Amino acid sequence: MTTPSPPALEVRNISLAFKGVKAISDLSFEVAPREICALIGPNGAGKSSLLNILNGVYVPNSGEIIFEGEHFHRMQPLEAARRGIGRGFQNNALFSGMSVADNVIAGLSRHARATLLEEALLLPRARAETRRFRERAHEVLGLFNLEHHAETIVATLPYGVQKKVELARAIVAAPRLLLLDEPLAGMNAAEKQEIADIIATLNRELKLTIVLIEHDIGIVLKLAHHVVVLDYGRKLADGAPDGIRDNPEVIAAYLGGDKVEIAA
Amino acid sequence: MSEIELRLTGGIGEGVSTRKLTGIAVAALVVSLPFLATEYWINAIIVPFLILSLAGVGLNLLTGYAGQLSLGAGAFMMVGAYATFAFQLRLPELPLPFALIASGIVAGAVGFAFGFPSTRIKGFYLIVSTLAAQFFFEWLFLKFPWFYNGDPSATISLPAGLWAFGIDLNSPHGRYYLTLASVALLTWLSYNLVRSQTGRNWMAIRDMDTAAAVIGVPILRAKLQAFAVSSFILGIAGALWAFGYLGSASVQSFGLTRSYQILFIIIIGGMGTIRGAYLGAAFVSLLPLALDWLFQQLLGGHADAGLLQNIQKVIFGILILWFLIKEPEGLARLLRRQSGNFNTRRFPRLKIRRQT
Amino acid sequence: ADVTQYIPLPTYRVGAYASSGELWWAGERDYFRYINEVEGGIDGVKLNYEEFETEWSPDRTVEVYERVKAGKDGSPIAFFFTHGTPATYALLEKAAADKIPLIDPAGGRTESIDGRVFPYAFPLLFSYYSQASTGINYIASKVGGFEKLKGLKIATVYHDSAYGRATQPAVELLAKKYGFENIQIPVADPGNEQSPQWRQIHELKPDWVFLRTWGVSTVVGIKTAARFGFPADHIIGDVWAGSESDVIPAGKAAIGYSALAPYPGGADFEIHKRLKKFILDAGKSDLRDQKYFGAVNYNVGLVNAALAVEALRTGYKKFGARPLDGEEGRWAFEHLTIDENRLKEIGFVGLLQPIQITPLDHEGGGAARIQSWDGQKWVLQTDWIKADHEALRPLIEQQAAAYAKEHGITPRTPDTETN
Amino acid sequence: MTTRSTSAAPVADQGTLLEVSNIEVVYGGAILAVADVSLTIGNGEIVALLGANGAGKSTVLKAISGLASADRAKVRRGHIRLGGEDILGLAANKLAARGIVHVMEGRHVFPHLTVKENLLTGAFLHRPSRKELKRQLDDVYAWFPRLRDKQSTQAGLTSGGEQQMLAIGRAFLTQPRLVLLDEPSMGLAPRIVQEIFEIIVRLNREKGTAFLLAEQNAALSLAYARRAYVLDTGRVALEGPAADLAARDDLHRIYLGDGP
Amino acid sequence: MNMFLETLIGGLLAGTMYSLVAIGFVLIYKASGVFNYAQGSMLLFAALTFVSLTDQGVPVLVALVITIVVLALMAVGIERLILRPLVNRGPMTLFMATLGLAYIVEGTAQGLMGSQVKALDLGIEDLPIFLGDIMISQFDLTAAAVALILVVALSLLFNKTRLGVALRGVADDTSAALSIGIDINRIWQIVWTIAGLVGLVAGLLWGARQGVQFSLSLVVLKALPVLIIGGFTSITGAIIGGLVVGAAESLGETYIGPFLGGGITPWFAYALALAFLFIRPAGLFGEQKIERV
Ligand SMILES: Nc1ncnc2c1ncn2[C@@H]1O[C@H](COP(=O)(O)OP(=O)(O)OP(=O)(O)O)[C@@H](O)[C@H]1O
Ligand SMILES: Nc1ncnc2c1ncn2[C@@H]1O[C@H](COP(=O)(O)OP(=O)(O)OP(=O)(O)O)[C@@H](O)[C@H]1O
Ligand SMILES: [Mg+2]
Ligand SMILES: [Mg+2]
Repeated sequence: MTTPSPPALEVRNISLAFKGVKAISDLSFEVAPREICALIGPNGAGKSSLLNILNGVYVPNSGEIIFEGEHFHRMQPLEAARRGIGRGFQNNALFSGMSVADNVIAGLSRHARATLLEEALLLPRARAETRRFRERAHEVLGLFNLEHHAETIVATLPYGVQKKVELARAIVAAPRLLLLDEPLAGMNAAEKQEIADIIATLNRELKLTIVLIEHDIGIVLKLAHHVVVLDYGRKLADGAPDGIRDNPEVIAAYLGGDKVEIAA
Repeated sequence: MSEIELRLTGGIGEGVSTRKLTGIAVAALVVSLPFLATEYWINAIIVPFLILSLAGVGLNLLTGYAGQLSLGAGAFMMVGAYATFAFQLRLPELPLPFALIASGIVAGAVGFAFGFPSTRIKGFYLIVSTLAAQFFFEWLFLKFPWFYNGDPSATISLPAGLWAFGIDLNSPHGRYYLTLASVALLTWLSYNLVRSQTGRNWMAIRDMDTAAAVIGVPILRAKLQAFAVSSFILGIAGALWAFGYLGSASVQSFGLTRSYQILFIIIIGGMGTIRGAYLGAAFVSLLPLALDWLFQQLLGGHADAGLLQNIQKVIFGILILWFLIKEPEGLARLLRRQSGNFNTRRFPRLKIRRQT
Repeated sequence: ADVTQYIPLPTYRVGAYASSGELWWAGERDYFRYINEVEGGIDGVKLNYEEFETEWSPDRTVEVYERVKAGKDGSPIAFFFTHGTPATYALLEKAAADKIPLIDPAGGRTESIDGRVFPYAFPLLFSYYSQASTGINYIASKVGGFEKLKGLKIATVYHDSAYGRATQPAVELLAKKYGFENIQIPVADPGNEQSPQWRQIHELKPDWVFLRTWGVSTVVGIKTAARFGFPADHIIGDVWAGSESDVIPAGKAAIGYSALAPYPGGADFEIHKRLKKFILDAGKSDLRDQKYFGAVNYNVGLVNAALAVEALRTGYKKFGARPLDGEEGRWAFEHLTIDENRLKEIGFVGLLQPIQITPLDHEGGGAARIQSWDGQKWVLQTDWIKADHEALRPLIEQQAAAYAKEHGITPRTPDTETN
Repeated sequence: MTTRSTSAAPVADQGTLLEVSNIEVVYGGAILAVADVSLTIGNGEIVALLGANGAGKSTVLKAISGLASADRAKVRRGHIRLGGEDILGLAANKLAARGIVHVMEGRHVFPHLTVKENLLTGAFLHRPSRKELKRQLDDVYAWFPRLRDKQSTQAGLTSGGEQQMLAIGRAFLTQPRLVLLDEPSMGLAPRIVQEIFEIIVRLNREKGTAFLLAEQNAALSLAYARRAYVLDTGRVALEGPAADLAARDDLHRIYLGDGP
Repeated sequence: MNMFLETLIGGLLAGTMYSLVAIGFVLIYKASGVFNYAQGSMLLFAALTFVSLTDQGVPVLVALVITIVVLALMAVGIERLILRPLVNRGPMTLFMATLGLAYIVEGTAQGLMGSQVKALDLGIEDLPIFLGDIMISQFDLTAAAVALILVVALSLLFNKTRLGVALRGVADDTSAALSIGIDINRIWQIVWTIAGLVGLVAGLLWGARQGVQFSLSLVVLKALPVLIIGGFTSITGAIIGGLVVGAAESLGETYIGPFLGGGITPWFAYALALAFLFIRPAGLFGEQKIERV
């Protein structure tokens, strides 16, 4: 699904090092609007770091990011959120002491307009906003069949459910670019399928551009329109899913040479 | 495709009407309290309890909700008290309620300023900022006579006593209602705030600030808001403590032990709950009295008084530990559990079924 | 049952000030017990005293006050010992409204000496201004007269608190009067590191140092002085820097250090003989360790208790031997007189100065002896040295008048009041 | 779907190593997570523990390893025996000394220690000599070369997969008799997952180490395990030889929701 | 200039007295992640035990041994009754628990041994010695030497021994430590005992300076800015922080104090610490908080 229109996101010559150790070296690739781009690669290849650069948690040593035509040398987390970049994390980064609904509503922060005083005094605008946010959150929770967990404190939920909550939080504010770090990890096959379906739906219906990291190659190949393979911070391969599985370099670095099928 | 079905065991939503009834009963009791309790109870127990609860609510916003550890509650209370004194002394036309609000704003501004380091410093290191506030204001309000109007003992007391719109509030009843009104109002505001988006922002920062930033929570603003609002409430609590309870105050009334006391209130009561502040305050105000009473009853005046005091102190320490061990989430949680409906039961859980 | 007079005692047996509190209340209780058990009470009225721990916190003292102000077991309270200047301040207006006298010997609010404005506050015995003045008078006697004060440098090293600063107006006044140079050096609480202060002393080379610290800041002050070579015998400690616990830990550095003693140390006074016989030897003392019998802080307790007992006695004479209420208590204190004769009768000669309190003068004494530390014990150097009341009185009246104005109080005119 | 069950036939000696009978586990005195679970692990056996999200797999492992108490959970009923001896209530570190090591879900490396120091903490248990220590470390580095590169990085800063390798390597260094592995494949690249399972099999063959694997990836763990238990809402719903279970597709349908 | 040097040197030396208190604190923080408010009370308790024994005529060495045994018992008790039941709880809870502990220790210490001030003479002559014109306190010099020895010994313990590595692991993640067989209980007992001993040393030196009594427990307030500047987790940081705070306080009181009316030491150190933290948010030597997403 390559379109002639300009890319939604372009990563240009990005390099990142920690205390002199290179995590990403001179990486460039493009993500077309409305495509699902999968980032795969061995552990420590720099995938999460790249997402962190894209929404401003890490500052690259060099290179630039072009998002919807605008150039950034560095992103600020808040700025990224404001521009519609949503994010799900590798280790669940939920607000563990809050309820599921509150977690999701927190994702709407940048749309909040009511002032502190209005909120404290329960003035109409604050009340309306609360109502709107709550409705929106329930809508999204509905998508994940999580309504009944709305008032549960997330820390007491099983890991798999937490993952879904996190996804819900990432999309509640209707982002234009969604960055997902291993959204399917720790789930069983059925759940993986369910989430994959949701991701596909989001991509299709909401016309969301998605960059995701995932190790379950079976699902990745079904879900993604475009795969970028990283190894030691370098781009190993970049292209349509079909070619990836048989790419010898990818097999050597990532998939493993054995014929054993890992995924169901 | 797949359908996810939820199975809920254990009732939620029972007893709403009983809760409403209890609420009304409590409200009635609270309003008519002065006519039921002795003057001693009002002056020496209920009024300070209410003020400590308010201070607990204030600190809870910052520490319990926004996760910013503060050992400077006393400092912000102090600012509130001294500001009220200054307003009443130098702007006598300003009615007391407005003076209180203005002092709260002054305290809030000070909290805002001392909150700035929180944008860089986290965790236990942050106590340096609030401790700096604590010691700085103790020094400031003692050093410069302007703050205490040159009084030789460096204490402050309201020149005209407590008056609001021509009503004399100096009697125990007057002070009770003044305190009650302020405390109830501010608690209500706090309650609204923590359930608003701002409150959610605070909790998000508390639970994981990097993630919060990434999903669009304005970290900087929310933290500073937490400092300001918390100090606003603490400031008013301080003013009430000075003039509604003690009658006059000096920096000692708001020393480090006060800060610890308030922190203690929210931890024992329950971090991140408004109710917890009240329960914690009740605990710290009543326990020493109860122990005192118990010892008087058990031993009369016959044992070595110094030893008894030390034993009391040990018992107090043991009780603190016992509570912490028994219920990490504080009295608020403990009580909820005792009141049934929370016993061994399964949490709502998922079951996945596949349609045939 | 006995007729009893209820006496609540806010105490501090634990916390930062416990070391003085423990002895203090031992003395106070021992004396009350002596009155009750040996003398059968005051004119037959037994004293019912009860302790309340406050850790010296004014807030908790206020709480105690609220708890006890209505009295107990049918006895009202005739007065309330605050046992702490901050507590006195916190209660000043409440007590005036409740008509309960606040008693705070050798502390309290200095201008409340003026009983016309402060009918219910009694900074008995030795106010802060008197403390300053007595110290200066002693220095004058050491240097050979008031004229010699001119040009001297007198430094006050003070605990940076309301207590520490309370003497400043008086010293300033006296500096003007006698022409000495007034140097004020603050020590921040708790004062366990004072090198900068004493290095300053070392540089400024004052002739005398008036040490107005308390708690550890006294010990550390004396030690640091020695380290910087400032002679201990040119340091005069204030009342609250003059007990054994202030000098023993300082070791050799404290030898020669002297202090104002409205409550002299020692166990050789007549009253000690009586107490030894009837209380200590009978195993009824509140002291845990008898070696502290006659310690300064123990004697503080004795003297304070005696003041209360004598005031009650005065009151019973007028109102009859029955529990007094606050208003009667005020009358009693305002007419308390303890002359040499009476001192002899109660066994306090040398330990307590002669006292005469009037509605115009709620202090009533204003003198102290000087004692100095010889490494083992306090040795009394002088008889009672009086403060310069004439010089101080106008300052006090002026401040009292300002207070009256600020609080809208019309001063009483006690002369016309019928007793 | 091709599965390989050939490599998964380690010969277990007779004798039971671990026996869990009828345990009930409650969190914080209030939340019932495991209602009634019994299972056994033979000496040198690889056993899989399956179940949907929240079925109680992790909780069972924590109950066995003694780490439940660190999460304010309590085993309220039942017994756990190691080699016939009751070990319920023993502290986790004592159990580690007896050979039970638990690789927890969510990695749990020591973030401020370097990768190497993390490994050392595992090796200290048996107080090896300096030379022995080095040999053991080299073993781990041979399994996970990535860790050698990262030796002196603080573990908290390494990538998710690196942390997972570290946690597993550290656990193996305690020279366990029984390893409780909670979601070992999570977040690992397919090649590494394969390698880990190869290592498991090797350790099992060479040293007779027994394994209890809690895995979401049923196909994978059934391929390597000898027997398996399936948990459903805190109870054992099914048990049997891994191969049999793998063959039953109603298992997938009912309890795991696996695709056909 | 001499005045300046003297002030500076005096301050530096005095600062090592603060370090002594801070070290005990660092130990505990490093090994159990507990912000130990009770360090001051433990210091009081240790010194009071020792002095009460010698006051009773117990020979110094015997008193020392008994005190050490008492401290070890206390450490075992703390581990059993507080740390063990509170394992894996948040840092705030543990902090509050140490507040409770402080009450217990203070109450016990004073209840058993009375609250009278006890003199303590360590036999260190406190007459100044002169380096040219500059006056230096012998006492402070001794204290500085003691602090230095402690720092070296404890740094070796932490960085060079197996126990040290294990200890740091325990503070990071108790569950993980347990899972691989680290006996956290024993480790805590050892660490709290060592912290008690460090407290004893600090308590004796401070006690010799100001008498052994309740206010000894307040010296922690001096140690806090030291810790903050040095970092909660660094022994070396504790000593350097102490030097910085000591020097700054001394110079500040002498050269800045007079412009502000004096008595600025209580907050000056904190203000300084704040400035330091702006530059390095985890103190000069402290470990940065690790948070990866
Ligand atoms: N620390 C905890 N506090 C409270 N409840 C918990 C805690 N840990 C787990 N639970 C609850 O116990 C039940 C079992 O959880 P457990 O983690 O054992 O499941 P699991 O089978 O390992 O699931 P997953 O596949 O998601 O890891 C769940 O309902 C969960 O909500
Ligand atoms: N904050 C940091 N400080 C130091 N090193 C870091 C930091 N973040 C990442 N690294 C290093 O950069 C490399 C890339 O890490 P990253 O988390 O991006 O890997 P990844 O591709 O996401 O791996 P995985 O699939 O295991 O999650 C790793 O070797 C890691 O150790
Ligand atoms: Mg990653
Ligand atoms: Mg699990």
